[in-house]
Amino acid sequence: LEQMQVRDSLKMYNSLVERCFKECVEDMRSKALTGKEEQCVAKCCEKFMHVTARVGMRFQEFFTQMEQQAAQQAAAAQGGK
Amino acid sequence: LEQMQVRDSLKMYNSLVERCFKECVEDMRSKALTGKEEQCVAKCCEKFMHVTARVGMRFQEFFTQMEQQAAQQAAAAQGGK
Amino acid sequence: LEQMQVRDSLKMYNSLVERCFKECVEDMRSKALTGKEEQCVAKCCEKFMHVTARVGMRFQEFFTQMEQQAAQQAAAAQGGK
Amino acid sequence: MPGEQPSEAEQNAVAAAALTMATTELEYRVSLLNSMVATCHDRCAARPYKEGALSVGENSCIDRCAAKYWQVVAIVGQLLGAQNK
Amino acid sequence: MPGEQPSEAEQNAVAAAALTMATTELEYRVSLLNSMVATCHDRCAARPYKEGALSVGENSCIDRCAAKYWQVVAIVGQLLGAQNK
Amino acid sequence: MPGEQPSEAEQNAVAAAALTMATTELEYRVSLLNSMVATCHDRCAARPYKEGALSVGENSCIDRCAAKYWQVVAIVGQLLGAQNK
Repeated sequence: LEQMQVRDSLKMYNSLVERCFKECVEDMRSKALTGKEEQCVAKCCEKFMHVTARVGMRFQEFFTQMEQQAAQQAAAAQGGK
Repeated sequence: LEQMQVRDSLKMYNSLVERCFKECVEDMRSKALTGKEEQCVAKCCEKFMHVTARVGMRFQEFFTQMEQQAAQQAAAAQGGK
Repeated sequence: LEQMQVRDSLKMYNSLVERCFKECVEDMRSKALTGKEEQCVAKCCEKFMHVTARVGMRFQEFFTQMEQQAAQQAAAAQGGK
Repeated sequence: MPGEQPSEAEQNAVAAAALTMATTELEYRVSLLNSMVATCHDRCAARPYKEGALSVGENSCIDRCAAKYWQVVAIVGQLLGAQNK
Repeated sequence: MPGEQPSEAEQNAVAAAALTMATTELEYRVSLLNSMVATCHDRCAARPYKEGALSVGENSCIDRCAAKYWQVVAIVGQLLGAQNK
Repeated sequence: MPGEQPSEAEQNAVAAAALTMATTELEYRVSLLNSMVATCHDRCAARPYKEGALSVGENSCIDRCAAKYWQVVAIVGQLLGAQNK
């Protein structure tokens, strides 16, 4: 299970690199990132982490709510017997 | 093996959700899907299941044919001995 | 581990097919690839293998260099004791 | 027979099956979360990236995006479920 | 030595290797089918989606898409095979 | 206690953990290589494909693409690492 977590975070790392490269690196005429590209990559990455945090929060809320509803329905079904 | 099937169908479920969201959900100014978006998602999903069925049929035919050819070639090779 | 290699190469095979289909196959009015499409697929595939070889070379260089640096730093740390 | 204890082997098999199911469920949630994050980032992060923090507009866009995503999950789930019966 | 029976351990190893190969082959087919479905849906499903069912035109588009997909599989397979030798 | 030998079970556990780590590391490198190849192919391979070989221009484009890719890997790694602390 811990192994799975490490794997997931490496996968996320890879996909974040790919995304920010694609969104930020524009020209292939130099071997080094331009200042603009570098800043774009940093902001892309930060922004993505913030989106992850926010979506994760909503995600958690949703599943918590769903489990509460399931528990209430189970309780109601028991009470109805 | 059964475990693999469950995993594949969950993966397919996820990718179908992502596809139909991307193709159908247009504006982010409301919290609820519009009627148009909702219909689009339903049709996108149905259409995709029909495409899956049709491609799956062709896929099955192809592999059956390939295996028959392999069997015939094996028989011919045996006969040639 | 060998199993992993087989799986990786089949995955690469699949993604190469998908890429070259998308880049080369243009019209769906015939059941057979046109000569132009066929040539495009062959070149797409060859080109991709060359890109893979070149990127792989740079990749190897990079990791070799990184490991050398790590070894030097370890040696320097030992020497500083 | 009621009241009889399951053997140790049976208990182990049940525990293994439960662990497998929990792992599959977890994988599913992780992959769902990842698609939601990627999709809502695509839709809501303002380009070109001016800063790393989220603006008020981006935050509410993400909340709506997540809400709509759940609705799509529900519709697709219903249709796939209907087909499987 | 001909006629000699393989030991039980050898038989188990052979069976395990066969299962592994079959699993890999199955995974390959599932992933090939998934790419075909996704690609042919992209190419052939008429947008905007007016109905869930496939029209005659969509159906024949899918058949041609699948036929062409197999040809690409064959060409790429040949070229990759040639390189590996 | 210094000088004491670890038991066989302990040695096996350490070996298994090392193998798991090595496998994960390898998977990570393979997937990183695959994204680099796909991204640099997208960026550098001239379309329409006129020949299978790489031109001089394509080769140097790939070298620069790989160099820039490593820099992005480093920046993202640093920012993710900083956040985890």
